[in-house]
Amino acid sequence: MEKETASGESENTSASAHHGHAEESFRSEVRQAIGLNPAKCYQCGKCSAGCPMASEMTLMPHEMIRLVQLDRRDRLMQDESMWLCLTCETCTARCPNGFDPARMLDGLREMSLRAHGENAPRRIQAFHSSFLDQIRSHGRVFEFGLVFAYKMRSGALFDDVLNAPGMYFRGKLKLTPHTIDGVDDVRRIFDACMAEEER
Amino acid sequence: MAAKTSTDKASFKPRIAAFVCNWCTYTGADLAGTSRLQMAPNVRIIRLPCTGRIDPLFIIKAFERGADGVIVSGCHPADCHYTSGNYHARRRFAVARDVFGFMGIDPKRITFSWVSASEGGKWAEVVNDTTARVQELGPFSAYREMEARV
Amino acid sequence: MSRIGVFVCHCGENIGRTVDCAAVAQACGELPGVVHSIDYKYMCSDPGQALVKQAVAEHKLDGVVVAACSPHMHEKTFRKTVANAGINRFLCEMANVREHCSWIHEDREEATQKAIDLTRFIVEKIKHNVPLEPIKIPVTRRALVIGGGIAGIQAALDIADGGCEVVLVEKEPSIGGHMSQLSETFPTLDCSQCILTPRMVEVYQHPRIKLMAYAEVDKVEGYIGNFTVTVRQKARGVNASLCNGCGECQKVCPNKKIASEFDAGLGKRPAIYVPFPQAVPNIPVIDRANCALYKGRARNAKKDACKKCEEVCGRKAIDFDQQDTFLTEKVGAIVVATGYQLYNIKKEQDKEAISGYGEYGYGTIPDVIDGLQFERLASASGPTGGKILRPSDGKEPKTVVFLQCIGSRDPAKGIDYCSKICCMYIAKHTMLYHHKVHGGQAIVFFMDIRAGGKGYDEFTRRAIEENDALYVRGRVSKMYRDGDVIKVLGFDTLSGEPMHIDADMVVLATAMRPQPGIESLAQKLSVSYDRFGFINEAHPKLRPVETNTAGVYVAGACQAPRDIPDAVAMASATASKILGLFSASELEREPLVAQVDQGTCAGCFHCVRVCPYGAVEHFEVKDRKGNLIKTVAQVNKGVCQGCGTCQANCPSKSVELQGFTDQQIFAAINAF
Amino acid sequence: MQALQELARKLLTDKTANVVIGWGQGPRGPRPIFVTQPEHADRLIFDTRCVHNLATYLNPRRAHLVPFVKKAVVVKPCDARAVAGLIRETQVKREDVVLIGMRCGGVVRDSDMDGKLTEATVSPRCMDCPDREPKLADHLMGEEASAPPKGKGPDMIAKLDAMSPAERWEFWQKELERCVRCHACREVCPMCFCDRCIADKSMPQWIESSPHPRGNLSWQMTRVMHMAGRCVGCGECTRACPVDIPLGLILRKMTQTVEERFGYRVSDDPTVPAPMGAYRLDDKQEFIL
Amino acid sequence: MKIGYFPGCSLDFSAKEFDTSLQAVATSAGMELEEIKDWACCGATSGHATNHLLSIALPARTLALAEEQELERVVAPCAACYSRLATARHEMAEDKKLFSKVTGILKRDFTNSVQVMNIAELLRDNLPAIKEKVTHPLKDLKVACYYGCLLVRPPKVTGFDDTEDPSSMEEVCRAAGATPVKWNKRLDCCGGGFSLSRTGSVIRLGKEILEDAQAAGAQAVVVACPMCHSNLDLRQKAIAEQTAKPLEMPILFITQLVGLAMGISEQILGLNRHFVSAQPIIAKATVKALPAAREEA
Repeated sequence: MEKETASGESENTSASAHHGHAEESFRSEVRQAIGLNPAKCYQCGKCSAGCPMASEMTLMPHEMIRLVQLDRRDRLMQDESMWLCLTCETCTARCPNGFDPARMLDGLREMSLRAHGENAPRRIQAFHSSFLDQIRSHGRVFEFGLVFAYKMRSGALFDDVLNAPGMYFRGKLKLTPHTIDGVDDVRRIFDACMAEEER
Repeated sequence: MAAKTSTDKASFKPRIAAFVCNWCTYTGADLAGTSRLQMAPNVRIIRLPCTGRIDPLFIIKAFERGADGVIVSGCHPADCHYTSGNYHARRRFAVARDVFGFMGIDPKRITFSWVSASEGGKWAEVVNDTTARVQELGPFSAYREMEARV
Repeated sequence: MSRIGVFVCHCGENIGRTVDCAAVAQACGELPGVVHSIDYKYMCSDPGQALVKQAVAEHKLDGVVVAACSPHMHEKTFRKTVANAGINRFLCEMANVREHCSWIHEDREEATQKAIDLTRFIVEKIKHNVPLEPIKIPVTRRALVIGGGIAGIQAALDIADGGCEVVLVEKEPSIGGHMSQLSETFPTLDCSQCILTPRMVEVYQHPRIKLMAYAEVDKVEGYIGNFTVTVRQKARGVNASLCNGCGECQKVCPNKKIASEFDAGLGKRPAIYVPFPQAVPNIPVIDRANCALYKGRARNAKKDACKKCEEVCGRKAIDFDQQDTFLTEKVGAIVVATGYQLYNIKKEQDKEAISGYGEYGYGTIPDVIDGLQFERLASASGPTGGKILRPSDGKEPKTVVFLQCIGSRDPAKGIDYCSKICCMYIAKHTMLYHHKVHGGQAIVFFMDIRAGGKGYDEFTRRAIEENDALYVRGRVSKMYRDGDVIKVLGFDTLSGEPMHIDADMVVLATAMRPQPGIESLAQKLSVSYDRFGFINEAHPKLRPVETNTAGVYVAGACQAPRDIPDAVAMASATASKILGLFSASELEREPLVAQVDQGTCAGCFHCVRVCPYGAVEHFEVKDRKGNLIKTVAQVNKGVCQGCGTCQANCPSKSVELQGFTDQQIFAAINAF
Repeated sequence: MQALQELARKLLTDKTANVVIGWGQGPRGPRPIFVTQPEHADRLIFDTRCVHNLATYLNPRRAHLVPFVKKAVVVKPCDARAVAGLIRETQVKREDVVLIGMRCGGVVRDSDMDGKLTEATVSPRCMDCPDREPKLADHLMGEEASAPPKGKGPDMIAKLDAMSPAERWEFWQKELERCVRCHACREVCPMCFCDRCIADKSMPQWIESSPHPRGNLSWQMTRVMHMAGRCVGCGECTRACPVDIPLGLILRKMTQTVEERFGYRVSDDPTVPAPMGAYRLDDKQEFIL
Repeated sequence: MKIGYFPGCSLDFSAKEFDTSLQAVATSAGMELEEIKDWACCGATSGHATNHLLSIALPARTLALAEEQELERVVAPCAACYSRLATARHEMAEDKKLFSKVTGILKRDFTNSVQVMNIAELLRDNLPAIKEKVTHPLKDLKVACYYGCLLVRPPKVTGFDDTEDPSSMEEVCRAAGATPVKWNKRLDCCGGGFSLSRTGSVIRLGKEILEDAQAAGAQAVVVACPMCHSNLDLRQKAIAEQTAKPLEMPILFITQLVGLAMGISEQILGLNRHFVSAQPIIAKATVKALPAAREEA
């Protein structure tokens, strides 16, 4: 069984070539970028046991950390599971060994974006981009604009249409954006952070 | 005091005396050896049973005898082989450090550290850091210049 | 001292590769006082040692400096060599040019210079060495054992059988410890009480064992071979010499609703009680916190509320006015065998660093029990007569979930270590459960199965293969009560499947922790303990049952989590150490102790304040007529361990630590 | 003053004390006197010029006073702190001394000055002194005293602290090169009671005995270390120094360190344990790697 | 003492009723809230899911603004905003390098000295003042206090209450006269930021939570987060499609519940803005017509 998986996956050869070169391995890259030691995870699975999204993930939280430990970058980065994290922090709160799985997944998503990874589900990525665009252009999130932009990006044009009139009626959607005075300040922060992360 | 040129500084080889306890730091230094951790060759260890035995006079005498820096090191709190020698030493050195500093001995020339028997790596760091720091400060020529003053 | 020999060792290539040993020997040969200086390939080899011996004789050496490895490695060797050559072994010292020089430097010139310096320091130091003779101390051939669990029982029996007297102090009313609570024992599944009770009786009847149950160590003074221990005998409220253990008092006691400690809270006992029928000694105690008479007296009630036990006692053994008494015992060695308690998952903890399990309800969910409670359920002498019935409603649980590593291997809760015995006893529990509850399913959540030990792995495999225990690899994230069941949210990391189980009962394998109060006992004994409170052994490998205070030994779970075979082995080891110690009427100690110059001592007694061992005493100097001249410090050589803290604190330098005198250190620094 | 004399007379008459150590008029202001006869009790005086710390005469090193056994001493608050120190270090038995405490609002710098207390004349030792009367006393006399005038001049400790180590070194070298190693600082100190001072020890000789800057520096550093947590702040060493080395400065610095780190202020209660020779598990150790 | 107020984007509009009810309750109980001028979005999940530095820098700007207004404490009613602000504060306090990087980006004098509070913490800390103003105790009203994730997790960032066994919301509800029920899902996640992008997950999680609350006998669920609110309220219709019968579980902001007990009008509290009607609660709470004076609150 083990043998089957080993021969079945092409990246294994390249990945195992990394073993023994801790300086340039994926796990050391992750450690460098995120500031967490992946070896700290002793694979008890408590994170996966408590994860509200585990039933929808193809890779469980502890498995994602395991793949980091094994330097299986490709296998991990091709999978969408990391994008299903709700950042509810249950894993981190309960981790017996003081690891921070939630932060690790945050960092992995960031690494995936930087590498222009394709693993993010379109809708989730669309949502994040739309959300950040809102902040960038107004300093705050303008919800109607967010929903509109998100729908354009995600292609989920007809979801939730039924709720829109209800929201509008209850005064829950505003049609015009408010832009803060310090929006330039915010944009500068955006640019600086993007530039810093690129380095 | 004579201004030192950069070549002076580079050719200057600090001489550093280390007063260490037998049980933790001396053994930690042994471990650094068995682990072949390379470190600066400037430190000379003098072994005492415990930091509790280390008298501030030792530090004064080492400087008098031409040391450019001094390391004092022993067991971490709660790990003292003799249960409390290091706690007494800690108070003693806290006062000595202030008094010596007040009289003009740069506290940067004296390193106090806790290095356990398992911390060979930490010992190497203490040695290298202290050597680098003293190298930066230059020779402790003040004592030698005292002769000229009289 | 003026005739010093220097012996520079190459240690094969180890030193010679980076240090020019010949140059070191030559440089040292030029030092004043050095009459002989050579280098050799392997100084510690037989020919090397012969060279030293030969040189001592030939050159009439009165000091030998060996520049080689760490003194921790070969100081003993070379001191023995010079002793064989006829000079005092304290006239030999080592310069560490291997660990502290050749192994950590590459530059040959620098390393050689450093080796010369290090050797020169020692040459200068040794000029002030003096011959020292070992210290002889008389020995009281009698031992104190603290704790009457299986470790304490074993140690006491072994020492007593070896011909020496033993005082066994147990804080509970009976000896037996946690082992007496167990149902069966792994990996043989023999009945715990069946193997323990005979040993308890043996202790009771042994002519050389003085058993003090319901007693605690109050004070310890003295030193190896010569301890004086004060023991507090707690008041039982029952005159032990009159009581015949008939048990009538327990029957008439009106308050029978007190949670039984022996049954881990699952059973009840009266206010006057023996913990269990096989108790040794079989003498009841009155639980004053729960007895109506004492409660009334505490409220200053005019009349005693109840004296039923006194009325029924035919031997007139009940003594309500009995007070704690203090007894002094002289012993030569002490065994600490205070055992363990179990971690609990409650919100309130006795240590700040330790926290409970909120995700498992902080101990508020009914039918979540710990390992000792399961032992009582499974025990024929237990509250259910050996039937596995859950505490809340007495139903037989059809699904029991066992969780391993609760509070152990869990740094987030404050305990990092592996509790060691849980893997085994949980496997045993699943077997007992399988035998007793037909159709029941045991599910074990584990991280690793640690079954190192004779017959241990076979045992856990048997639980899995033949007793149908389902082992699930993973920790449980959350547990809560839902109606009649306990929802257990776990995950099997082997299959990647969530494991959401409706359990009828949950057993937590909670971590072993040292007994409460261990720190204060350790302080009385001057032994050190780790941050969890476990007693530190003198060396983790080579001196596992000694402590850093000479004459104090450690056995069983107060040193680290231990199972019964470990605890017994340690106990026998302490006994063997102690019998060895007691084999001579005097013992010898390294003479590296402090010595006071009474002529210059001003009697400020700073030394008394700093001495970690209480080794410095007041001494009255008198003239011939007996008039007091002055009071000065004096070091008790038996107690002094040679740390030298007194010397550093002595303003007039009137106390000297032998082997590290001011003269010696001064000379070494002066050579800088 | 009358009350003091009467008390002394009484103590000597009923043999409560065999000697009263106090101040009497000398050729250049008050000086220590030892009254052994009741009829001489009227020689005792007390005013702001009584600067000496008489506790030094309880010190067993003063062999000529040892035979008196029961001694009465007139003490200011700083003197009382020294007596407490001597009791704490078992040099004096409490029951052997009768302490006549004097309320004190400060003294002048030296006994040969006129006794007027001003900003210019007040002794530096009195500036930080919080005590207006000794608590360790069997008898208390004198008028309620107000706080001494604040002295003038820069805060030398702060000034030195602000310097670089090299500048501090220069400062002390300039001061210490005057030292003639007369050891007056030691002789006058009530807390220096060793039979054989470390400075006089020759095997080994940690501290060079000739007046050389090297030994001078070692001597002062060692002296201050020995005074850690013990110095009562009476300033006698500074007053006694024939070449005016500001010895009190180092001691004040050390006292500050001891107070900041160990929360200890030297006390005239002999039952308060001294800070050196004691420790707390959580003593600050920020300077230790 | 003045408390800084960071409403966050949701309270700015879609959860306006959280804002109005909080303002009304605060005024009534004598808490002085001062809005941080020109605050920007905290970055929310999208920030920290994609750019760590940004997820610290955006909240840091807000905290810096609060410092400029000389505020010592800031309350962020939205649990997500609270989490972002508190996390930023915590990480910068722990990691000096990060702190200096952020101050470099902000180009403001910033010492990271502002305390961050959430709404449950604020109300709990002001319980005596609130109790004093309760005029219409919500007797017999059984409520399920829903903490969700970010109020109490992760413990090293939040720390105002027990992570696994919190009690502050229950204490506040009890002060309002209501009876908190014991239930099991009060710490489970509602699906948070996936409201738009992964609605299916939100519905699944919401269903589990609401069913558990109902089984425990709750008549309403009390929340302290606009995202939780929208996921449980707005999505309830979709959830109901998967249940045997409609849940009809009113979802109240904790400030609305306290407001009701204080006799503040339902218009001000914005109870009409919910998808699932809170009328049964209001009726049960026997809150009658309210005096006009309250309207000004």
